[in-house]
Amino acid sequence: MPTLTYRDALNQALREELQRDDNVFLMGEEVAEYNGAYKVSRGLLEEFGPRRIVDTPIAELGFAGIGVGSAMVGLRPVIEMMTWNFALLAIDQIVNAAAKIRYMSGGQFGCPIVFRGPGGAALQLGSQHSQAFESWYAHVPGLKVIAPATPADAKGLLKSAIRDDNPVIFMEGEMLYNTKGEVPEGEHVVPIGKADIKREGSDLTLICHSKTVSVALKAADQLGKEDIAAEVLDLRTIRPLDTDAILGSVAKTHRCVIVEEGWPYAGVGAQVAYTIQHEAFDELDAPIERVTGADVPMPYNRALEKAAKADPAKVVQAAKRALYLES
Amino acid sequence: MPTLTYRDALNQALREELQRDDNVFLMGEEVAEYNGAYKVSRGLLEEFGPRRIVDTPIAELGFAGIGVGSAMVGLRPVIEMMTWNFALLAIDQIVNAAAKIRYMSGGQFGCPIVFRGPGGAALQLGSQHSQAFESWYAHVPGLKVIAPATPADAKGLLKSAIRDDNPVIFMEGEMLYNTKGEVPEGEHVVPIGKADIKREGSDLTLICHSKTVSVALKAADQLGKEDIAAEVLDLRTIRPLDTDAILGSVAKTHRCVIVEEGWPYAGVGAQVAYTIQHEAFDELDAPIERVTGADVPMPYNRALEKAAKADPAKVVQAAKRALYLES
Amino acid sequence: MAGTATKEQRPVKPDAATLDEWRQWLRMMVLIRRFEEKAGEAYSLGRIGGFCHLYIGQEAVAVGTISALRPEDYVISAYREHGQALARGMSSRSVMAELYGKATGCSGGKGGSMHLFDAGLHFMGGHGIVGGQIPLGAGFAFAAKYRGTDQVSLTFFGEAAANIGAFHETLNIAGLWKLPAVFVIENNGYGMGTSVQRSSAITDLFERAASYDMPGVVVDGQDVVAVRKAMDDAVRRARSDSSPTLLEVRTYRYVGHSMSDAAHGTYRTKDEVDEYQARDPILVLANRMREAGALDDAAMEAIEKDVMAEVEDALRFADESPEPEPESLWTDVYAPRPASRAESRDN
Amino acid sequence: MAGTATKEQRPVKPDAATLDEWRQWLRMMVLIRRFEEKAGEAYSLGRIGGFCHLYIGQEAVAVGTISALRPEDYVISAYREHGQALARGMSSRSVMAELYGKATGCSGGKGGSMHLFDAGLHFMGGHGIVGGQIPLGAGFAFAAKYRGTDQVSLTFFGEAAANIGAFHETLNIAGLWKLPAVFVIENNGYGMGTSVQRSSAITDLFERAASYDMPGVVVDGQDVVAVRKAMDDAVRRARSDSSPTLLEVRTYRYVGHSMSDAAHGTYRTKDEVDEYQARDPILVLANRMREAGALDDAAMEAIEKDVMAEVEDALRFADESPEPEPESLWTDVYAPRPASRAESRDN
Ligand SMILES: Cc1ncc(C[n+]2csc(CCOP(=O)(O)OP(=O)(O)O)c2C)c(N)n1
Ligand SMILES: Cc1ncc(C[n+]2csc(CCOP(=O)(O)OP(=O)(O)O)c2C)c(N)n1
Ligand SMILES: [Mg+2]
Ligand SMILES: [Mg+2]
Repeated sequence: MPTLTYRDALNQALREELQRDDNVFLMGEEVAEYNGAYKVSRGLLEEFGPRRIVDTPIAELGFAGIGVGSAMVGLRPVIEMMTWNFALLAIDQIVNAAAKIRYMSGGQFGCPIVFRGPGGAALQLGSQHSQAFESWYAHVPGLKVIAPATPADAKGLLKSAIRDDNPVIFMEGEMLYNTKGEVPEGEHVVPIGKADIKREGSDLTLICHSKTVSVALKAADQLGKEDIAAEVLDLRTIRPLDTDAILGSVAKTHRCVIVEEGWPYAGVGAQVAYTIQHEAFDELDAPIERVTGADVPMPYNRALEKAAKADPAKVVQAAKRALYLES
Repeated sequence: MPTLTYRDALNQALREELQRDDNVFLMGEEVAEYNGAYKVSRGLLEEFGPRRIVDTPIAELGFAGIGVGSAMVGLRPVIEMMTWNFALLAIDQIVNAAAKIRYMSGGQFGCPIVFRGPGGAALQLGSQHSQAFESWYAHVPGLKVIAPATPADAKGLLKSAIRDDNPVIFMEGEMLYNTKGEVPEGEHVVPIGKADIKREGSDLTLICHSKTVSVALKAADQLGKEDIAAEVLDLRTIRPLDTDAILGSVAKTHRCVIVEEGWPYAGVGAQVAYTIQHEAFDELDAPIERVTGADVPMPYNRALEKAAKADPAKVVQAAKRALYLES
Repeated sequence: MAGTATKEQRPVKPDAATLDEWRQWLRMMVLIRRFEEKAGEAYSLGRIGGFCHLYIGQEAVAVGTISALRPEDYVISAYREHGQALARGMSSRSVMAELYGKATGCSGGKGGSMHLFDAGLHFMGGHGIVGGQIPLGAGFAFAAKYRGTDQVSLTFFGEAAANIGAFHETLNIAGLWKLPAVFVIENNGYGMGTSVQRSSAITDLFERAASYDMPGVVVDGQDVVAVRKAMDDAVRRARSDSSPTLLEVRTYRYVGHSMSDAAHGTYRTKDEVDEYQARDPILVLANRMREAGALDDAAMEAIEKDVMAEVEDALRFADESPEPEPESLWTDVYAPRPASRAESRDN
Repeated sequence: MAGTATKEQRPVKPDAATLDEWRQWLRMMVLIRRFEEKAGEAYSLGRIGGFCHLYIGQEAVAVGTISALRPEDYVISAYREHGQALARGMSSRSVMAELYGKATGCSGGKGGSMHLFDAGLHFMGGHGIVGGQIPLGAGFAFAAKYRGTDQVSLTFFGEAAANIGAFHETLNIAGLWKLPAVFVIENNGYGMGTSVQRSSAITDLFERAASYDMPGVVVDGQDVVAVRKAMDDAVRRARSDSSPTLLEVRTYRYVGHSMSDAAHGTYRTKDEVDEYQARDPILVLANRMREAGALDDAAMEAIEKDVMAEVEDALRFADESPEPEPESLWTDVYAPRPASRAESRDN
C-alpha cells in the first residue's frame, strides 16, 4: 500500500470523486490558481479546469450559500473553508439553510454538500485562528460531522462525505496535513458513523478524534510502560456517534478518558460522557475523565499555547485518576 | 411587591440602568420607534431619546460589531437581537471579537456588552425561528450566558449583566414575556453564576432553566401526587455553571433529570451531566436522564411542534426512569 | 454601470395575445389578493399559526416578474411568499394546506407560511432569515451555468434586505462571475416598522448595482405591464448573455408587516396607505384593460367569482386535510434513511 | 455621491514645517521597512512564530494616514499591522517583543503578530478575521459621536475585504448615521494569491462609496504626501462635519502575503514587483526632499543608522525579555477576577 501524507490522501479523494462524478466541484478561497492555502487541492485546477475548481472572493457567507443553492438542484459541491474559524461568517447558511432544507421542504430538496477545511489550533496562530468547533456543528440535527485522524481515514471518509446525500462538516487538521500513513489506492471508502479502535487494551478506554488520536496513542504507550493497557478509540465521525463502539469498549474496560482539542463546556466529550453514563451506568468503575483544550482563548506565546493544548502527560494523569491511581 | 410580566421586568431593568449610567444604550432592530419587536423596550425612546435608544438597519454582523467597538472604548451597549436565530449572522463578532478582545490584548481592553433577545421556540415559527443556542455560547470562554425563568430573575439578572464588565449573552423567551410574577422595585440585583432552588425536594433533582423551569415545576407537581418529592433547580446562569448548587442538590437526592429546550447533542445538559458524574460519581444512584428538544429541525405543524418540545409528561417519565420505577 | 429607469409604458394597441396575457395576470393578481385576505381571516380564527406575512398590495411584482419565466427557471423568496408561490403555479390548495400545517400542504405541514416549497415547479422556498435566500438564488444560477443550461434564477427580497451582508457578497460574486440571475428588490418602503429612509444610506437602491458591474433598473411596481417589461429585459440578459440584473420594484404593502402588526397608525399614516391604494395594481391593470375594451364589469365579476370559488375550495381542502403522521416529526432530517426515534432517545 | 480622484500633487516650495514633517515621515517609513525586514529574518530563525504578514512596500499608507490624526483618535487594522502600530507611535521594542511572544510585548505575548494592541495610544488592534475590524472601527466613531467628542476613527482593511459582508453593513450604517470615520481600503492588488480583478466585480473600489452616501476617494499610495493630503480632507469631514469617507489607497506589497508565501513566481511576476519598486514610497519622498534641498546622502545615511540602531535594540530587547508567567494562560479571560485553573479542571 502506498504511503501518503494526510494532505495527499485528501487530494486523492478529491481527484477521484471529481473524476467519478461531474456534479462534484470544489469551491473556496485560493483553491484553484493558488492550489489551496494548505495545498490540499494541488493540481486540481490543472486537471479539471476553472469550471470545477472555483476560486472565490473572500465572502464565506456568500459562497457557502451559493454552494447550498447548487446542492439543492443536484450539484455536489465541496466547499473549502480556508479554516473553520472563518466559517463563523457562513454559519447561518450552514445551520439555517443546509441543515434544514430537507426538513422545511417536507423532504422535497436535499443538500448533498461537504464543507471542509482545517480546524483547531496549528502553531501560535493566536485566539482567532485556533478554535475547534466540532461540538457546535454536532449539536445541529441535519448535519453530519467528521474529523479523521489518519491519511487512510481522511481519504476514505472524504469520499464517503462527498457521496453522502446530507450536508457534511469535514474537519481536517493543519497539523495533520504532513503526517504520513498507508492509504489504499482507488476505491477506499470508510463508512460514516463508524469509530475505529486504533489500539486495543483492557484497562481503560481513551476516546479521541482528529489530532488527539496521536496524543492518546502516545499516552497509551507511556501507560503501557507501567503495565496499563489502554484502548484507543478514534471516533472518526462525531455525528452520528458510534454509540455501539463506545459502549462496547467501555463494557470491556469500565474506565474512560475522553481527549479532545476543543473547549470543555458542552464539548464532544460532554456528550460522549453523558451517553456512557446513561447507557452503561453499571459498567463504570470510576468517573469519566476529560482532557480538553484549556478553557481560554488560545494565547500566542509558544509555551502558553503548549500548556493550553491536550498532551500525552495530561492524558496519562487523567488515566491514572480514572484508575484511582492518582487524584 | 408589585406583580409584573417578564417583559415589563426587563423593561424596568433597562430603564433603571439607562437612568443610572449614561454609558448604557440600547441598540437593535425596531427597538426605538417601534418599541421593540416584542415590546421589551416600550417607552424607552420617549424617555431617553434616539441617542440612547438606537434603531438599526437589518445588519446583525454590523451592529453587533459596532456595539463591541463602542464597548472597547467604555460604553456599555445592550444589543438586542430580535431573536437569537438571527444572531448566527453576528456570531463572528460575538465569538471572535467580544469574547477575545480582553485576552488578545493582554487585558488592555474590556468588552462590557450585553447581547439580549428571545431564544428557543415560540409557537409554530418553523425550523429557522425556533432554535436554542445556550450551549453554543456557553462553549466559548470569555462569554457569560444567562437565561432567566421568572420576572424577578429577569430583572435582577439583566441589571447584573449590564453592570458586568464581560460580554454577556442574555437569553429571554418569547413564551415567557407575558408570564407574571412578583418583582422587587428598584435596586434588585441577582448575582450572575448562582442557581436557584425553585422547589425543594429530596427524591430527585430536576435541573432546568428558562422555559423549562415551568415544565419542571409542573412535572414536580405531578410527581408530588405520587408522593415523589422532586427538587427543581433553576440554573439561571448557564456559564459560569453553579456547580456547588448542582452538586449540593444531587448529594441530597442522588438522582437527576436535566430538562432543556435545545437539541441533545452537546447541549447544556451534557455538560451538567458530565460535571455531576465527575464530581459526585459515588452520590449517583441511577443514570442521569435528560429531556431535551427533539433532535430535529422544528416542524411548523402544531402537533408535531408540541411533540418536539420538552413537556411535563416527558419529565415525569424520565424521573421515573431515574427512580427505577419505569424503564 | 449606472442604473437606467424604466417608467410606466402604455402600448397603444394591445393585440389579442397581449390581452390574453393581461387577463391571466389580472386573474392571478385577484387570486393572490383574495387568497391573502382569506388567509388573514383564517389566521385570526387560529387556523393558521406562527408568523403570517401577507402580500396584499404587491401582487403586480410577483405576477409581472414570474410570468416572464419558463418552467425550468428557478424562483426563490423570503417569508412573504404566498403570492409568489401562487404566481409560480402552485395550487391554492397546496399553499393553503401548508398554512394550515396539513399533510397535504406543499411542504407536508413542516414548513408553514414562511417555508413554501415546490420542487416540481422549481419554487425553491420561502426563507426566514432576512437575505438568506440571496446566495441560494445565486447558487441556482451557478448550477445553470455549470451545467450549460439556459435557466434563469429569480431571487426576491425586500428593500431592507439590501443592507445585509449576504446581499453584498452575493451580488459581487454574481457580477464577477456573470451569473444568469435576476435579483428583485421588492421595495415596499418598510422593513417591519422601519422606512427605507431610516435603514439605508441611499434610497435609490438599484444604484447599488454599480458596485457589482451589473445593470440596475427601477420600475413602478403597481403597474404589472411595466414590471413585466423590465423583467423581460432582465431575463433576456440572463438567458442570452448570462449576466445578472438588479431590479428594484417600487411597491407597497397595504397590511401590517405580519398579522401582529397594525396596517397603520404606528410607523405610517392611514393617508399614506390610502394614497398607494389609489394606484392599486389590480385597478391599474383593470383600467388599462377597460381602456382597451378588454374588460367590463361583468368580466371582472366573473373573475372575482371564479377566484373566490378557488379560494373557498382551498380553505375547505385545507380544513379537511389530515394532520401529518406523528412519525413525520422524525423523517426528512437525513437522507435516505429517516432518523429514528431510537437515535434520539432524549426526547 | 460620485468619487473624486486625488492625484499626486507637488507643492512648489515646501516651508520649514513641511520639511520637518517630511523628515519625520521619512524616518518612520524607513523604520517600518527595516523593522519588517528584521522581523522577517527573526521569523526565518524561528524567533517569531505563527503567521507573519509584512508591510514592506506599503509604508506610505500607514504614515500618510496616521500622521493626520490626533492622539485621542482611534486606529484599527487587520493582521498586517506592524507598520501601522509603529506609525501610531508604539515602540519598536513593544512591537518586536510581542512578535517574540514575550511578556514585555504590547499584548503581553498573548496576541502575537496579528493582535497588536496599545490602549494608551488608542491603537485598537490587529484583527485576524478579514473585515472583522470594520464594524469595530465604526463602533469607535459611534462612541465618539455618542459622547460628543470630536474624535475620528480610522479603519484599515485590504481591497479583498471590500467584498465581505461586514464592509457593506458597516458602511451603510456609517453613511446613514454620519459617523466620524475614515475607512481606508489599502489596495495592494492582491488578497493572498487572488488579484483584485479576480475577486471584485469592479476594481475602482472607491466607487462603492456611492452606495453609502459618502465621498469615495482614490489616491496614489506610493506618495506619502498625496496620501496625507487625501487623509487631511477625510479627517476634516469626519471631525468637523461628522461624516465618513471611503478612501482607497493604491499600493503594493513587495513580499509574499505572509512568510510562507513567495514574493513572486506563482500569482504575479517578478517584473510586476520590480515595476512597483521603481516607485518605492521611501524613494518617492526622498527624491521630493532632495529636490527641495532637504535631504542629502549623509542625512539619509544618518536616518538609516539611527533606525537600524532602534531595530537592533528592539531585537535585543525582545530576545532578552522574559516569557509570560505560566499562570497568565488563565488571566484576561474575564474581568475583574481572573479565571482560575480550578474552574477549568478538564485541562
Ligand atoms: C437576519 C434577520 N434579521 C431580522 C429578522 C426579523 N425580520 C423579519 S422580516 C424583517 C423586515 C424585512 O424587511 P424587508 O426586507 O423590506 O421585507 P418585507 O418584510 O418588507 O417584505 C425583519 C427585521 C429576520 N427574519 N432575519
Ligand atoms: C473571513 C476570513 N476569510 C479568510 C481569511 C484568510 N485570509 C487571511 S488574509 C486574506 C487575504 C486578505 O486580503 P486583503 O484584504 O486584500 O488584505 P492584504 O492581505 O492584501 O493586506 C485571507 C483570504 C481570513 N483571515 N478571514
Ligand atoms: Mg420591505
Ligand atoms: Mg490586498
